Amino acid sequence: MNEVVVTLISARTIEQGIGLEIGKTSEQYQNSVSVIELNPSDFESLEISEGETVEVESDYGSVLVKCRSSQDVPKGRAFMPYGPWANKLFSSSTRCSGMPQLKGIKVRVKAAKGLKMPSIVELIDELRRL
Amino acid sequence: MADLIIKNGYVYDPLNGVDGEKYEIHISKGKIVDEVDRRDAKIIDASNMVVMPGGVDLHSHIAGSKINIGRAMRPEDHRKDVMPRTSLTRAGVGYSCPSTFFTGYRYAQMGYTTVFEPAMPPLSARHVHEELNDIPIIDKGAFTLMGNNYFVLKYVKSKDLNMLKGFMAWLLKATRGYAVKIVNPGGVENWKWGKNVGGLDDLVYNFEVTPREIITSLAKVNEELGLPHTIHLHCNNLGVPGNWETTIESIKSVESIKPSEGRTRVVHVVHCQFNALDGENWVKLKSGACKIAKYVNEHNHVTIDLGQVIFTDTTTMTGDGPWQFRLHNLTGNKWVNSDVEMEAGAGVVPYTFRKENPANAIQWAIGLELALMVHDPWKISMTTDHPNGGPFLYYPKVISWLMSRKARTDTMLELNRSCIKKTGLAGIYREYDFNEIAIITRAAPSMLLGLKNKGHLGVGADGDVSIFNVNPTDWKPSMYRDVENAFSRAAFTIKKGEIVTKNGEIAANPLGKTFWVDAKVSEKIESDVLEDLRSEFKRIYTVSLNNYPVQDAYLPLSESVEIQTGRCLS
Amino acid sequence: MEVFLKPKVKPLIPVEAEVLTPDRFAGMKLSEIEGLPVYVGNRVEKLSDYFELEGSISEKPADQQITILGDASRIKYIGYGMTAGRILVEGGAGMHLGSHMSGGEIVVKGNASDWAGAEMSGGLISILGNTGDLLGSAYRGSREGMTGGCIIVKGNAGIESGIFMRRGTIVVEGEIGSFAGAHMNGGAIFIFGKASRGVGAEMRGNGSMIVCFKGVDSLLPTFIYNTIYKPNFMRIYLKFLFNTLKIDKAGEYFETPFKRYVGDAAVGGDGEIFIAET
Amino acid sequence: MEVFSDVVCPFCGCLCDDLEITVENNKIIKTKNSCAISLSKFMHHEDNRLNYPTVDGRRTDLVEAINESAKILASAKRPLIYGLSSTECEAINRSIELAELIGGVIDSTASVCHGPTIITEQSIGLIKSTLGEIKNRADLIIFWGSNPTESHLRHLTRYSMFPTGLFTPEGRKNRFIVAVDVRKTKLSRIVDLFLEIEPNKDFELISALRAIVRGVKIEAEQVSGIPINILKELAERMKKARFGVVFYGLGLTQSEMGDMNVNAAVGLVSDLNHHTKFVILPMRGHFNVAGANTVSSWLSGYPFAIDYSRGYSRYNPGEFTAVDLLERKEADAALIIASDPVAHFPASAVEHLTKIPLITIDQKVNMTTLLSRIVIPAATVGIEADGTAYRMDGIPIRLKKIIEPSEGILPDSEILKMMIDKIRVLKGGY
Repeated sequence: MNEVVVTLISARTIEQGIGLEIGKTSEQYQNSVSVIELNPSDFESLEISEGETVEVESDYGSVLVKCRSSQDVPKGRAFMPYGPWANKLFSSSTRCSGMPQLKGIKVRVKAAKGLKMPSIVELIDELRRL
Repeated sequence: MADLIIKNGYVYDPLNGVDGEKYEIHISKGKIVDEVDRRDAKIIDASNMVVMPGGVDLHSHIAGSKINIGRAMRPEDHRKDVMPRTSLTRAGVGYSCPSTFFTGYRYAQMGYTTVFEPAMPPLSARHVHEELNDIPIIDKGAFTLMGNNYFVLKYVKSKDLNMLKGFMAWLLKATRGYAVKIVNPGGVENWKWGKNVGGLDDLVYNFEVTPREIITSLAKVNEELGLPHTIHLHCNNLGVPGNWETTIESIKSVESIKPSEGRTRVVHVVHCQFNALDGENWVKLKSGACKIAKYVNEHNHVTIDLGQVIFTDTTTMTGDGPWQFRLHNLTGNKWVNSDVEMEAGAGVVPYTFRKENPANAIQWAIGLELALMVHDPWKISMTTDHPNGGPFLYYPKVISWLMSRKARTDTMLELNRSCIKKTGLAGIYREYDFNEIAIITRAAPSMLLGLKNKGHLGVGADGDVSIFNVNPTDWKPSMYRDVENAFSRAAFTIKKGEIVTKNGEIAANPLGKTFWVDAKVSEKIESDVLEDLRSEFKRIYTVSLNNYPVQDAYLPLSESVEIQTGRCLS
Repeated sequence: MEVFLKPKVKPLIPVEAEVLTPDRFAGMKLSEIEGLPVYVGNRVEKLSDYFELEGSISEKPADQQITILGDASRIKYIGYGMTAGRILVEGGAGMHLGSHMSGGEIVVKGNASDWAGAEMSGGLISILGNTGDLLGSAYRGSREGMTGGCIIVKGNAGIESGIFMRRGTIVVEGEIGSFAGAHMNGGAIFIFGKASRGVGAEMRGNGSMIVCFKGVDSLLPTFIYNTIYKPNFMRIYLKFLFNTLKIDKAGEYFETPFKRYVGDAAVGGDGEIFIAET
Repeated sequence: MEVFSDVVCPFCGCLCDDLEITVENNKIIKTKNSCAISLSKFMHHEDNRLNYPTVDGRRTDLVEAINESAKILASAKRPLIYGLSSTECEAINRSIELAELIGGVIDSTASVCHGPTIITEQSIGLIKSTLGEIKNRADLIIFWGSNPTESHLRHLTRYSMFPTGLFTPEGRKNRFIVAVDVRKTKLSRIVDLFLEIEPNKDFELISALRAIVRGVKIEAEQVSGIPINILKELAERMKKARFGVVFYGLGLTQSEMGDMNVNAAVGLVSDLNHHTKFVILPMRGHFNVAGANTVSSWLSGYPFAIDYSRGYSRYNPGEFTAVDLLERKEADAALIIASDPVAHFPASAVEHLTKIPLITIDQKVNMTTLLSRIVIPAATVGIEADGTAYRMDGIPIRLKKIIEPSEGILPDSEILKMMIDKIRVLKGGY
């Protein structure tokens, strides 16, 4: 199966800001943050179409999100808005600073055709089962 | 609250001419009264003790953005002194940048009941007041920074003293400030381009005014307005060897200004030690104290406070941005700079005064020399410019140095002898008595601030009293450690008729009030100023004019001094 | 004389036990030591709630050994501020091991957590396993990190080891995390494993030296290459490590040439980084 | 219908105070001068609200919710209080009093945004100014790892790129603007110089700049993906600026070794003051995250990461920060105020939150409220409650109350006060 290894950056976006002010359980919020953006060349190598689900995996966890291609993202890098989806990929280690590293971690992205992205309610249920 | 009688103590109340007499102090409803009903009164036996009005500190950085930067940037400082919470008191940490509750408790433990924060940037006045509200027990107030304010510079440039007057009145009210503070006039504005001024006649960029013009204009209007305190001046060239000349020149510049009714003074020079340096550079540094003292002795329009140096690790913080940059470069210590748009700046740099550092030793001597060489203690207020010269916790030590030549000598013996020779301290035999201590820590600062009900124990004064466990009749200067101990932990501190500390322990935790000045100007001036503010504010500020003044919510307990100004400028 | 502490439980909330020093124990009765306070969350509990104690107590700290028979990885401040004597931890040790110590010796057979030897001024800490971050460092805000003494780590060390170091010696036989010796202003760090990114960052000088025997992940561009040579003092240092501190690996480098870099130029520093040329 | 002017926006650290909000029948019907996110905040503040307190998912009244919370917090051995940055200062003040009272650990969201900035301020300092100084004077502006076009939407127009000021009469034309980032952004398209650098390589790049500013010759041909000659030009430009500023964001603080990145940036700016005027400002996110650090500093001495377990405050990021406390599974109860750590913490820190009694005070349903044992609804600060907030540059501004909250919904500060009073009773007045 096709897979790319990229450096993931997470950050704020306007859509995420607008969405969270409507509410964390709103469609707008969920849509705004459950996405990964890749450089078109990396995107193409996955052989998927715009908005299709991919599995993103780091050393600390994995998550299913939809995938888009973006000219703004350099090759070998990826972008995700802050939120519960991205946070499944980060380590809680802060190296004695209090701050976990939320930018610049290595992740593997692979196509996950047919798999469904979890909703916020499903993410919560998953946590409840812990 | 029960009435209070303090009996058998030796009372020092210089404003009322009481010098160690044994008589009773009666307090009812928070005020000193002639006599209360003995049957219902709580009686404090102050036998063999000193009774004084509650201490008044007119210059101590206790609240606002600067001290808070100091707190935030110096976690290592707080480890030295901690106060766990009790059922009565909140937790706190010291040392040079103490937390707010800690500040209130420690001042009260030393018998202080009134303290003024001397540098409030108008734009962050709300911050100052929020912190003042979290300083328990003591009464307090804050001085508004004006010496580098855009509107001040503009009106000084246009020589429109009416507008200046209106603006000063407006700004004091908008910030709920108590006095006009000037820090390195012009120099802080120039610092916003990375520069400074070197003397009274340097030009301020873009405004074409000089520090001299700023000082004299503000002083003149200050007196015209009849503000309770004179201008509170941090001179140019602070910390620069040879700066005594600038200091005297600054004081001279306001010599001819007519003081407000009932007083002779028109300027208070703050932490004078830092501005009394003689010599061409740090290596050739010597004391300029005698020159300053000579001038102060010969003139009645100036008062000073000490800015006494303590040998310890402390944190320097001033509104003088360029000086703090200089200090950062001298020491290599960490440096926070914080410029405030249109009006002020600030810098914070940790600093350790060391006995083995020749310059520090000379600075230490200068503070004491000033106090001892100025003949009239009414011209002196005791400060360490907390925390610049050292934390206020060391006031008892300063008292012991002033009261005991032996205390001074014991410290001098630990210093480099050649340094002491660059000062006149070793040749000074004067020793303060309890009355003079009461003057420089209570009566004088309170008088200089125009606080009618503070600093004395006459009928009608606030019921703020401190009682120290030292017997003045058999105390000798050689026993300086006793006096240091006594003033470190007051036997009793009484605030507004309530016992707030007993044997150095906190006994009650009331909230003190905040003083501010409500100076009225004519409606015409007021509306002219407002119109000018409206036309300029949006272009140059990032906060709207309506959101700028401090709202009443920030002064839950306050006392405004209302001033009607009769005199007009011609 | 030796006193043995056998851990009773593995605490969920870390136990702050700065009482675990020969200084505190010396001259006390065993029953008194059992009653010494430890801080667990917001409660004050007794040392005996967490350890079974037996053994003998000396009059002077210098004659006292404290041996913890097991894992103490949730016990903080072991050896805090100690001036003399010896502590042996058979298992791991929690945060702040030997912080502010000025004398004596601590040996940890397992791993030690973060801030081991922080702001220490004297004595010897040997950690046979790995250690966490900020080894021999300054606490946040302080610019006086380690001011004396010696720390030896047989395993790996974490990030910002020796930050704001002023004097003393740190030896790491394994790998070391990024920004080792940042803000260093005196002292020496020997790294026998691979050094990571940022080694010596903002190093000021004052004789400070970092020696990397297995190369550096990426040396900062602000360390300026100077020369390659076999410094005499390095030989003396290595002999000291080999003979006195029993660092066997030091023996492999007696004849090795070193590349010398000076920096950190970003702060106008004249500290030295030596990288073994093997 | 009533129009409120000079309303302060309680969303981001810009704390814009020129909004006009139109209210009719206690409902907001229009906003003026709002950015897109601010608009969303004001117009949707009633969406997805928590309407009543719950205990174990069961609807209850405020008193019971407070009593239950008090029981949990008063008996906890290692309680954690977290959040604070999206409420006003009185509530922050109360939170710290509460932490003191229960001997807990208290931390704000600052630890996961500009904690590294604070750590740097403590190690080498910070050279800052208020935003008006930038508007009035700056002729060189560098955005480093920060992107106001997504996070601080009016920053460019009010404070940095476009406004005219006292000594910047031509606004944008008086300024040279640089952006440094690891990807292209809306900002990167409107600046004069964009440097696209390698992720996690900020420190090296800034160090090189510092060395160049000092006149040291760097041997490398490129650093962090940027050719050395471009760095030389930038260094020259910085030295020659009349008034320069670096605005930096989470691109520095949340990358690998954020504290060292900020350290380098502040060091660079400090050095530049030997040549000209230069300042550096963190782009603080939440509207009162600066307030959380400010209030906490004056009460406890420390800006974040505080432990009151010994009755007085102690400080140690990494030890007393929320993520670390949860990662080490230390906390045995948590009170979350105006924050959503379940959505914003890495997964393994979140895991422990699901295992301990969790109490949340918030306005809206969020991931944390959905997992909390006790949920207490609160009024929206800056809309339904007033109070102080500190702008990203430390300027305190008073937030306005423009409409009444629903009946029975109290501001955070009052809820916290009730909790404190109850816990005092439970502790026998101590």
